[in-house]
Amino acid sequence: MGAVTGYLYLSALLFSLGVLGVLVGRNTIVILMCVELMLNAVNIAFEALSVHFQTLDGQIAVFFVMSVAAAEVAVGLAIVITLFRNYLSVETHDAVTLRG
Amino acid sequence: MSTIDIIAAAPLFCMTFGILALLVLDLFRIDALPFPRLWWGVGICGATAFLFWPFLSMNETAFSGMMAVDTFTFAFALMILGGSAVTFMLSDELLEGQRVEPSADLDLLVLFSALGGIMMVAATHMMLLFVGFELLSICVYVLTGSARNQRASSEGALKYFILGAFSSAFLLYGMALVYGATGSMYYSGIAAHIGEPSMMLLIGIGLMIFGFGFKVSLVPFHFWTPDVYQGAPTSMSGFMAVVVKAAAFGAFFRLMASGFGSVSASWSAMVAVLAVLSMTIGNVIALRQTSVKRMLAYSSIAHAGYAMVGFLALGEGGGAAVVFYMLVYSLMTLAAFGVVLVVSSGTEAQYDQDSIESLQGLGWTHPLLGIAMTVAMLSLAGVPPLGGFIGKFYLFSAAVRAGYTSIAVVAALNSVISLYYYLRVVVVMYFSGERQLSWEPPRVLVFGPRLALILLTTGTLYMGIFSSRYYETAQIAVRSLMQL
Amino acid sequence: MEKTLLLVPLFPLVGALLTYVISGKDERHHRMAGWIATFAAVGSFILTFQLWRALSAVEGSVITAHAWTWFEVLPFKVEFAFLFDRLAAVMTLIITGVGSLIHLYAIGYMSHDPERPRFFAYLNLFLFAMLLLVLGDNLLVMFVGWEGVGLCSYLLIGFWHRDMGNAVAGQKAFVVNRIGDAGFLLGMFLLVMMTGSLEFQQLSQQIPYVDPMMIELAAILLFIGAVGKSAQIPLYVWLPDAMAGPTPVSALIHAATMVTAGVYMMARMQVLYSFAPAALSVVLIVGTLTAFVAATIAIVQNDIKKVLAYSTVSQLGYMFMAMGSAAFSNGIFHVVTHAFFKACLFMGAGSVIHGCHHEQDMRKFGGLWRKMPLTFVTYLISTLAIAGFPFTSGFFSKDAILWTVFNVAEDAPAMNHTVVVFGDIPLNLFCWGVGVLTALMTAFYMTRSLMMTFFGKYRGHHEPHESPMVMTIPLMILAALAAGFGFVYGEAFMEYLVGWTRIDMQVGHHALAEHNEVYHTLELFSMGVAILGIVIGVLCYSVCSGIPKALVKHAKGLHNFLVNKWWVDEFYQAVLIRPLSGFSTFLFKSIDRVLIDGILVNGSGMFVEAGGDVLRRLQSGRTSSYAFLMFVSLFLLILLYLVFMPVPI
Amino acid sequence: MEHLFNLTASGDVVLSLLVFLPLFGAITLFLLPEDNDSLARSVAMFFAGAAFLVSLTLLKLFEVGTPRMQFVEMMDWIPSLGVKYILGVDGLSIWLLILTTLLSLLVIFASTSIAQRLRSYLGCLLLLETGMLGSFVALDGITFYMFYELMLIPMYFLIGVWGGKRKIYAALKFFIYTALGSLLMLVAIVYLGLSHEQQFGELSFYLGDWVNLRFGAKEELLLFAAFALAFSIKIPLFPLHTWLPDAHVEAPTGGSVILAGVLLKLGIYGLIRFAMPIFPGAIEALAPVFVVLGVAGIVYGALVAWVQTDIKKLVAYSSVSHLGFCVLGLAALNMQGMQGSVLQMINHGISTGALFFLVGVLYDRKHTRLIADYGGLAQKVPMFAFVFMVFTLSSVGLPLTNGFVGEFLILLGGFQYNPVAGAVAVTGVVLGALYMLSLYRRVIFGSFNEERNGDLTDLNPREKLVFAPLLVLVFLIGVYPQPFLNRIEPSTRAVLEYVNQRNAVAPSVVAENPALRRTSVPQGPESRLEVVEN
Repeated sequence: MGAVTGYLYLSALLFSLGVLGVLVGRNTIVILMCVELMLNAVNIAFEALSVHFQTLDGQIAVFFVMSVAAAEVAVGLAIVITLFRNYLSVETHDAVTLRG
Repeated sequence: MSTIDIIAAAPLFCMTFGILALLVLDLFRIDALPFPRLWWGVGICGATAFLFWPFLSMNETAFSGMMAVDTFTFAFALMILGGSAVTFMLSDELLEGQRVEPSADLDLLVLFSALGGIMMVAATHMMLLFVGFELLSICVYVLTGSARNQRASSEGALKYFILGAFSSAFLLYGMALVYGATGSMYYSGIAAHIGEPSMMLLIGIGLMIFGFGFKVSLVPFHFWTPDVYQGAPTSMSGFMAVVVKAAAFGAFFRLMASGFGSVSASWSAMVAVLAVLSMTIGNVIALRQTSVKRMLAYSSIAHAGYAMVGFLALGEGGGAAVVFYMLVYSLMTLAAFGVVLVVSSGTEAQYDQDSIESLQGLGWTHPLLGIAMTVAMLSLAGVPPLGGFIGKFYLFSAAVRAGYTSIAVVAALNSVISLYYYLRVVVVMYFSGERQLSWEPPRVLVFGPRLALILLTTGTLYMGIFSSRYYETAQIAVRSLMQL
Repeated sequence: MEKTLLLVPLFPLVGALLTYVISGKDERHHRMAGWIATFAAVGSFILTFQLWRALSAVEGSVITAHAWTWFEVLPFKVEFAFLFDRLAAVMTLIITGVGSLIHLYAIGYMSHDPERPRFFAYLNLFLFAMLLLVLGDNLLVMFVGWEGVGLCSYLLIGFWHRDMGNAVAGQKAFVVNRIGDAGFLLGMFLLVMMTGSLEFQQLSQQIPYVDPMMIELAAILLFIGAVGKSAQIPLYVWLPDAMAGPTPVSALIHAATMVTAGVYMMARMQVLYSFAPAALSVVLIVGTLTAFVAATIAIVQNDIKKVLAYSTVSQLGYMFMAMGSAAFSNGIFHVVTHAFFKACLFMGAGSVIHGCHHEQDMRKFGGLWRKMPLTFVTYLISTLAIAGFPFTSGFFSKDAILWTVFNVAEDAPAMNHTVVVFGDIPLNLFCWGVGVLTALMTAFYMTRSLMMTFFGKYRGHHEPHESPMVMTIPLMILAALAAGFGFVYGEAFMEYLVGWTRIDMQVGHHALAEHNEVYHTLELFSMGVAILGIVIGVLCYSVCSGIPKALVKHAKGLHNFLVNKWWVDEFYQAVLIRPLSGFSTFLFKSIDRVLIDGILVNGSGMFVEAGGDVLRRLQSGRTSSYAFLMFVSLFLLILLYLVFMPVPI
Repeated sequence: MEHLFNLTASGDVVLSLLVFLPLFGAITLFLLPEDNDSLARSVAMFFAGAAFLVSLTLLKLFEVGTPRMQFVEMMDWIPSLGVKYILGVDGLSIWLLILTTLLSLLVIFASTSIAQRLRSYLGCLLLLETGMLGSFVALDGITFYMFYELMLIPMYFLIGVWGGKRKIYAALKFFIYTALGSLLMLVAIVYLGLSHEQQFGELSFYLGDWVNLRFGAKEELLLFAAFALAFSIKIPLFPLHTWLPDAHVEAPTGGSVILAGVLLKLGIYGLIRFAMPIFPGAIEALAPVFVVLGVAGIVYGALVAWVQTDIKKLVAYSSVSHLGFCVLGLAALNMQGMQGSVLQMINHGISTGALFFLVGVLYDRKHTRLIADYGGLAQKVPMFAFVFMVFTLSSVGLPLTNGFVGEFLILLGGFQYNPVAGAVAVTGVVLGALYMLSLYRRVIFGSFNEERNGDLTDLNPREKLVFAPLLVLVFLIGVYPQPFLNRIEPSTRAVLEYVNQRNAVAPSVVAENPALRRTSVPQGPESRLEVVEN
């Protein structure tokens, strides 16, 4: 595989960092950013693989991912706002009325 | 654009234009129009479904192999559209009771997510799958939070959103790994290049299973389900439990069967574990619930587990069983959510007034609601001669044929556990006498919910007795899938 | 003749139905009930008489009638068929004859009872069942009658059901009988298994070829049935309690007919028993013990009916002694004579009770011979008969039994190997000795009852009166038979029966021919015993009335022991009923409710629910913990999967 | 046996008519106005009566002396899975059909005591009737299962809606207990269908095809266990009986009558119809277990019944004892036992059904079922006492009542199978007398409490009409059971001979060499009798 392996490891590292951020983060905004990090880590993998396979699929995928990520963030922020209106907080630990 | 592309595009365009038309009409205050706005949604679903009809007897791909035009797509598209239409009917005049401001936005979101679902199901390319997946998900996040001033609704939306984004990132990473292992994003390409399964491929498959497992709420990826179902407005919970799940199952099955079918030996053990965990844990926790919606959420987890049994027997039996099971599951689950919706809305009640006690005496005060709920509960429990039983029968057959008799036994034992909480609903409705409620459910049902409940209930019964034709269609659908 | 035979049991059945239908009607109809029932009984008697004539006309003939095939599960088949031979003829004549008299008597006895149609219906139903029992062509039809008489006995004992005590007594009778019936059933099963049939004809042909051990077992099992029905040790406890029923019932069922069914059954199955020497020894021992034990209890009873009841048990013991000695015809002879004198005694007692306004305690009687002369005379005659006073019928039958017991070892060599030896005394001699002792006691306690009832001063409160003619006429007829039957017909009767029996060991007669002298000595001896008993009785309860009192005083323990009937009821209560009831409660409360239902059924439900409660904890509501759990699960799943399914990287 | 199941459709639809008449009745009732009780009852009576007449016609047309299925109907139902709609009736089921239609009719006729929601009550009964009738005539595994489970729902409602104080507990327990068994049976049914595909290349759930299946020993035992568990719970076989007392006590009179009269029979029926011919090896291997449990049930049920204080509970436990007899007869695997077992099912339906009716009569008037609350009733209600006596005796198994013949044959069969088992079972006869008579005594005899029960009234004409046919049957079967046995016999004989024939040849050998199957000689416990007789 050669050169591509390094990029894949980088992608895996970034992805893991993103996961870690989601797992430890309390602030929804931070979590959102970590999710973005995860998506972008995947983008690196797509890029690298696309180059490796000499096909365009990976490149195109990145565009889709980026646009989807943007939509996701937009909706996510809206949801955070409604949460804030109801709970006066953006910490996930405060919204725990539904459980059991 | 070839003919096939036109056929494939027609329903999607129909839907998109319908949505756009609705958007435009909303600007001109369509409340003044002769039909209630919700019926427009039903109309769009109907028209789209009509345009899907050619798919029934076709088995091809459109858009350079990115989208399947086959019976499988047809079957799931119809389920999705039907589910959406019923969601519209059930919401008729009942939205306000759920503290949702009726607006065209909601209808649009429902239709968009249906569109996303259809794309997922039809996709034979991972990127199309991803786009459909996200279209569906993002719309549903919003729908969950549509009761904006309700804490539960926004909390549910938040949980769903965070966990959903988290899991779809895994799905995406899985796609990347699969792409890396096979060099293709087409299902057919993946199947062609899969060869000996490598570590990369397997991890990729595992991550994709995680992504889909989240969407269809398999244990241990189910944690969002009860909270979100309970938090969302009831009509949206029903929509999620049925349309989202059906779409996810359809896409999941297509991917596993036509993409990873040839290495099924390497992932079936994982699926078996998930199936057993889902049904057992779903049922066991459902036993202790007092909120009907939450109970139905756990029950939907358990049913996802049952349906997963079909994945173990990928051949005709299993696939057809999954398709058929999703069909009856949709019917009975929508009926159950429909009754809860009618009972808990249209009143000055609390937002989440859906404790089991709220159904007390319902069978006698509202016979239609009582019968609909009873049929739904018994069918969910798998009691003949209702659809749920036949669905389980097909699933068990598939499992036994594939040599998973022990899993069929586990499923049977789980059905016994599930009987307890399903029957408890019947107990409350019929056996506990009538109680003077602090609030009155609507005396006269409006047309939409009434029609929906009647359709769903007769459908459940009908599927129990005359299932054969539908099962055969499902068989054809799956056969086409395997040849792809 | 076949149709006549079918009609014999039909008469009382129709009578029963008719009288039962009447029971709902008014008083005028009620009066008819007794007569209808009596008519049915008499009609049956007349038909039987005709049949008997026809039977006697041809030597060695039998009359059979086939009603219908009851049920068949091939190759096993049961016919509802009747058989009328000499043995059946004797029994049927007794049943319908004595039965008719008792019916007649009951018209008077029950004249004040508002529910008498029901009474007569039961009484007729009893006749029907009893006739089925003796006329049945196979063991199963016999069993129908066997259970049927049990039912009627139950119904009649509890006839005055307002008093729970009576109902309890009826139930006790039924249940105890059922214990015997269970043995009877098992005996039948064994026979079916061995021979494939229950028909008497078939059985007698097959039995010689069957494994002797099985024969012994079947014989014992059937005997258990007889023990229940004929109130032998250890199942005799129901009979004394059965005296709770109206007195005609005691006379008909618990003296003359039903209780002798066991004896009849053994006579009917004599082929079986003649191949079962060990079983016969058991019968002999049981009969002897019963005769003795019951007699000891009878001595201290004060209730006139209880005295008679224990005396019945004791006399039944004699019959079984005969059966145990394989002297089947002797046993039947005693059945017949016993039917006469015991029915007469019971009805006499009933007459006294009736005359004294339902008082039964002999201590409240006395001097009644003046007030009730007819009753007195008949009672006296019957007492003499049962005591074995020379030349009364009881003397002949009892003497014949004792003689056969005395001779059994010699006359039935087949039985030698089973004869148990007590020290140096062979079993049969021991039994004979006990039998003689019992005869002495019998004479004594019967005289005691006679003396306490009819002599001395009247100790009651009500003014006694003689009973009406419907009651005294049967008494007189029976008394006459009790007195004269043995002397007039004894020889002829025995020959008649012996002619019937094919494998009868003919013990008595065989011995009679060879040991004439011994026989006469023994005859004299038993005469002496009887007279001795009577004399002691007379003395104790007239001149030397201090003796019984002194005895009671000095042997208080023994007296208590006897008054309480050897503590047998209490023994059963403590050893059987109470533990069983405790065990049942234990089964219900501990096994059923707690173990099966509580722990296994509801417990597993609770286990699942507890599991639900535990798993719910995972659903904490915290988004980050959800994400964490999902991730860890995914990690674990993939890890497990890679460990268990190693793939090339 | 195989040839018995080579069915051809008779062209009659009489069985379908019989099965679905009550269902039409239920639907018609549903369309009626809710509060018109007398109309509802007339409609229900009409449909139940029509079903009864159809069943009588069936009996009249029924050909005696052949073990073949009659009035066969055959249709594809789910062709893709080989599920067919096959109905047929033979000697095993014909009397059970009559019993079902008769008891249903009587229960509906006696429904006057139902104060609330009569229409729904009658609807449930009719639905239940369809389920029961369907179960007795279905010959396809899935069809059978459908009807078998269909019975649960209306029964669940009967107990839950019109039941007593602990009705919810009892209803849930009834449903879940029985469903536990039947769901496992469903897996076994599916397994059988697929085994047929494996062995013969075609999916089939038809019983007649299933008898051709051959399994390994362990496989057969497991499959049999699934069937046996379902049916044993239904019977109910000790120690799986604890749902029964609760269900009986809480159910309304009609529910109890149907439950005891018909539903429990399905356990025994299922064992004979399905388990025996499909798993002859397993049933023979496990017969000792069934004998032991049957005998244990006889004694246990009787002892526990004896210490009950509630009349209904007592009768319920007596059912455990009586059904123990049926199991014993069946497991004895000889003709006497089998015949007795099938006859005893009918007998138990009549006598126990009637006993529950009688308890209902008391309960309607005094609203208590405690024995201690009664006593001395003979003085006040003589007709009731008489009827009670007859059915008590029938339950006790007195000769010339229906109870005797069945019990005798069963005990005879059991004794032949194993004398010790027979001997222990015979104690049931004694204990039966003990508990039934002590019940009768405590309720009917003794002193009458005028203050408490002074307002009791004797049977009214409607109740007399209910008891009349049952009384007639008690004596008819008791005195002349031959017409009943005649019709049952060919079928039981065919099953038994088939089982013996299959067991005479080792199963594995049979699977390899089908020709061997025909040459085997029937041999079994019942041939012992013939040998002795000759």
